[in-house]
Amino acid sequence: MNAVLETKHIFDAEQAKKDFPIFANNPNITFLDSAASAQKPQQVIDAVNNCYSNAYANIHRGVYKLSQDATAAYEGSREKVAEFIGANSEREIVFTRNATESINLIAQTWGRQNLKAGDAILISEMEHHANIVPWQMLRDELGIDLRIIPITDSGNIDFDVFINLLDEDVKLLSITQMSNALGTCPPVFDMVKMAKEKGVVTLVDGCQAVVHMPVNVTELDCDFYVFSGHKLYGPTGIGVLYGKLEMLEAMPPYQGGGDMIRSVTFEKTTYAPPPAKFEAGTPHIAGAVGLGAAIDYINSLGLEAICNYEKELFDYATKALLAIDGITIYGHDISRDAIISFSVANVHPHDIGTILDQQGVCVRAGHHCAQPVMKRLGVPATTRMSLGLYNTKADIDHLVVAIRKVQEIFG
Amino acid sequence: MNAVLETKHIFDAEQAKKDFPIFANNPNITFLDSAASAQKPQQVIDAVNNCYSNAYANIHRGVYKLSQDATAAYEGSREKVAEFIGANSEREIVFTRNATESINLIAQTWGRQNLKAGDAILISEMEHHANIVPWQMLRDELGIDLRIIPITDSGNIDFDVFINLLDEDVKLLSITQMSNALGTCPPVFDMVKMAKEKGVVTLVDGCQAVVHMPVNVTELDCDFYVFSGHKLYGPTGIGVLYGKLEMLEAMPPYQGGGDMIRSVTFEKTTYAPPPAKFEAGTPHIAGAVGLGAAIDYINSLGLEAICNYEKELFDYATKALLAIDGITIYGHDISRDAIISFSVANVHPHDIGTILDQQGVCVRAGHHCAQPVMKRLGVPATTRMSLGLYNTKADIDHLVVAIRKVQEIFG
Amino acid sequence: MSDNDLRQLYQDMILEHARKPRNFGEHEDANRHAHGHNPLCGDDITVHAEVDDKGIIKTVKFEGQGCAISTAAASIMTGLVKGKTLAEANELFTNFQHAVKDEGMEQKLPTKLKVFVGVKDYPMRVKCATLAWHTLHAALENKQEQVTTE
Amino acid sequence: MSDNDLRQLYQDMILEHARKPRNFGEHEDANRHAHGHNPLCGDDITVHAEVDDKGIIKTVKFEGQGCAISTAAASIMTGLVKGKTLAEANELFTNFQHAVKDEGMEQKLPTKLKVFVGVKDYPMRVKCATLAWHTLHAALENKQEQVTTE
Ligand SMILES: Cc1ncc(COP(=O)(O)O)c(C=O)c1O
Ligand SMILES: Cc1ncc(COP(=O)(O)O)c(C=O)c1O
Repeated sequence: MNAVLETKHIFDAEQAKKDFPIFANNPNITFLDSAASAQKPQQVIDAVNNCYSNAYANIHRGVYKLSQDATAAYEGSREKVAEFIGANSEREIVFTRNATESINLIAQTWGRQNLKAGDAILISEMEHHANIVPWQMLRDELGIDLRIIPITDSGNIDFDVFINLLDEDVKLLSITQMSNALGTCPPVFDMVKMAKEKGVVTLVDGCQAVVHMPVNVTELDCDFYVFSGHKLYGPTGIGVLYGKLEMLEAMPPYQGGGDMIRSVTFEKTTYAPPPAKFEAGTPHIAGAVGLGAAIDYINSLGLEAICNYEKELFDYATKALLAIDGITIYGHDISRDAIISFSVANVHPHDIGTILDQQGVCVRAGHHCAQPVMKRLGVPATTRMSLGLYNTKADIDHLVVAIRKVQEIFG
Repeated sequence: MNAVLETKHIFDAEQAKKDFPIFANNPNITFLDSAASAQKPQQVIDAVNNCYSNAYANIHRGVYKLSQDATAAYEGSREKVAEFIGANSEREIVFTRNATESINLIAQTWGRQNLKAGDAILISEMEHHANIVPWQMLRDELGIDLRIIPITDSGNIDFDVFINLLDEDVKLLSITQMSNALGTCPPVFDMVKMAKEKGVVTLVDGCQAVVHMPVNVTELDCDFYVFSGHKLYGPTGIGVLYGKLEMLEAMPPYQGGGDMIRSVTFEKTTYAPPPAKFEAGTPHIAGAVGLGAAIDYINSLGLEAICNYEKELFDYATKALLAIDGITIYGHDISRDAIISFSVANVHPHDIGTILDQQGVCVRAGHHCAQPVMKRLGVPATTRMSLGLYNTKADIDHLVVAIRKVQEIFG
Repeated sequence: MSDNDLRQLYQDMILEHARKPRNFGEHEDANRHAHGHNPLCGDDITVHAEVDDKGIIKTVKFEGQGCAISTAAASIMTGLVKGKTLAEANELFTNFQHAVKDEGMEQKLPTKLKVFVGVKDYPMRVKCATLAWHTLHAALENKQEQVTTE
Repeated sequence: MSDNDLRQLYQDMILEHARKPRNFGEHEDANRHAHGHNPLCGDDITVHAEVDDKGIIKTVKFEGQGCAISTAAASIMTGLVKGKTLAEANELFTNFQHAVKDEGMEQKLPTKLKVFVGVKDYPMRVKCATLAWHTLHAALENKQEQVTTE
């Protein structure tokens, strides 16, 4: 996935940064927390704004033009998402609140329908809580087994153990494409391939990956793929669940209500086909429209160009941080990208976070919703910097200066 | 609830209408479909915009200032919602996607925890699909009974039958405070009171009511209250579940993931207290902030003043429609407000909807996600006009002229 | 908005067929049947067709309730497909579907179907115009499942 | 940002106590214990107190790991509450809580606690400054449940 790609666009981060009003409004801020949530370009903000100001109405059920225009905008975004991740059809795209909901939806529909006591689900030690807790809840309900692929010292999954764990009891492999805590990227292509050979259903958590590499779910051939709009420069409250059409068709509905039904009587209710079956109630219309605008924005800059640029910046940041005495970077697997988790000797990550903030540098300090990774590293928390397309070398330089100040204070 | 209230503000709809950019951008449109979703004032659009442009970051877990400001805005909205509906504490307010999700959440957490085969849930014949389908799904899973309070010819619930149905098997009463299909308002105060005397848990669907009357959940004394932000002039993708604190505390979590946990290991996960327990993953930050702005906006105009104005306009509309030959209004219970469902002799509602749209009048034609009400009325669909605070007598006059044109065409 | 624009969709022929639908009712000799439903507006239609052993459509009748567009579409359809082969009927259906969705596709249509091209501007109403045709298609293919136009 | 501002929160006294916490370790004579946890940053603390039968706090010690703010707060706390009655300790806690949350409430505080009022600007860090105090409070009340600062 990270092979050098032919760059059609020249990407200019300084220029792109001007599209993000947050930086004009906070000129002294260096934002290095995009893995938690990305900032929004004016194009996305305008799309949301236009949705409410020009052609807003509830969708799907209105015969009048405002409603039909809003419906077209909402469904148009579904097509954009499908194209962006290489789905075969927009009917394979379900809009959710966020990746967390996408995973819960799969657990509660596909999971409860297909799993029984004795079956196993395989996840890794580097999953985000969103890809742990839903399966624990299902485990406790159904009496299934939750198996954990351990991570190596270099911060990627232990492939040999993975192969051993992938036996006939395993019914689902649910794995992240990029660790949000370490930035390492498990070999999902190979893992999905091996799982499918054994008839195992596969779910890929693309929250981080979809932002930093071209994704094609059809080539990847996973059954499910999930991500959140807010990390892809889109609005909050909108997430994506991709599912192969035959999977979505066979699944029972998730939430019940308006829009997901074909007909309702008190005796019997029949459900609409996917994706409507999984989108009960009035959806986040403006959120979907904004996500479509975010994808348009990325396409206009060229995803490959962005990725190449980010990779270069990532290497620059790695070198710059390693040049500071007393800094430890967690995970050194070559697959790493966009995210660096580190510690500064004798300073707690929370103190680092605060002192960096005082200097205008926004990083995350904590467990990054991946407590098992922290446990594996033997630390209560780490400091994490993560890149967005608007970051520049100046931001990294600022981070370095700010870290030196931390060391000076704690001297 | 509809008693004449002392009006502190003089409400000027013409003036208020100017706050809604959709009308400036579509000057020829008469929007009479607010029951499906309301238009948004500039104040709400600006709040969403500001959230993204000035102080955006993921919330709760960030130590840096941008994140803390975003957190404060998000949690501040929770306080505004709590105050708006008279909750005792903002901890009783859970943010969801919409009312549909709020009801599903209750069904899947409280419902699955507390109901068993033989128990009964009591709903009415005038419920929105959102308050039918989740209970049917639960019925089919648990083998419980779903009892229906019939509606009378005048379009309100049959109170005598309600009393009969409320026996010791009933564990939950889930009832709308205002029918979205007919505009009639069941006597929820009395119903909740009687239910509570029998130890029955109560859920009130306030989707329509919260827009058109002052609501105080503490006085109403229901256990749960739900509504959608988008009908209250707020953004899409944000809904509210109010639950009494002791109810929320006793309930198991809904979705699993980040933010709803206290600590995660693979063996055991402990959950955060409410409301965080029910808000897994990155929430719809801008949506909550926008809903807070919608509430500020309503408060600045004065909810009571708006309600009085709408009541007057509703009476005007009823008279104007009844003056047209061949029009039938469905439901004539005196509790009616804000919504009028009608038919025009010999013209199908869909044809009415289209011809009104051609004249710039937006109304809804269909089953309004209340197919059982349509069945009860013996019609496949109705035409529905519904009021928002920006509507004026001129809108009603426009509707009347447009309906006469329908009759002329179908002559 | 001028009367003219308003009449673009609700042309006299549509209104006339909606008021007095042709070939409406039961059909004793029919050997193909299908049931169609548009859940959004409640349109509900049953199509009965008599097809002889050479594959010629002898007669088509319909029952049910619907809006003016769907009723007129059904009524006009029953007249048009009479005497056609299955292949000819399907071609007509395909051309009609294109014409009510995309710009400039109406040349191939018989005059009687051209009156429906106004629905192009009303995506929700396209379903009304095509419900009878979808249902006829299902009847001719002997499909058992109910047709819906979601 | 000037060094001065930066030093507002991380004053020398805080840094000094964080580096060399006082009263750190086990406590054999303690008769009150509690465990506190801040799940957001992983701060984890156990407080041991020895309270005599007149209700006087003889000694307090603490164990665990945390950031500079929470460690310094625990260290300074153990010194301040020594010899105080339960009521006095609780009053100190209450005053401290107000002072780190609201503007202008620091007058009543002993100098040693005033160094923490800088956390007011960092709501997430208020939890760090008060974790030890919450845990002491629980120990004195003999609460069994683990304290958390969510
Ligand atoms: C009474 C009532 N309940 C529930 C709903 C469902 O609301 P939403 O689609 O926002 O979830 C509606 C909205 O149509 C409604 O009017
Ligand atoms: C790898 C990964 N999975 C899942 C999530 C959960 O995303 P959200 O909070 O948007 O549901 C995140 C975000 O933090 C993530 O990085």
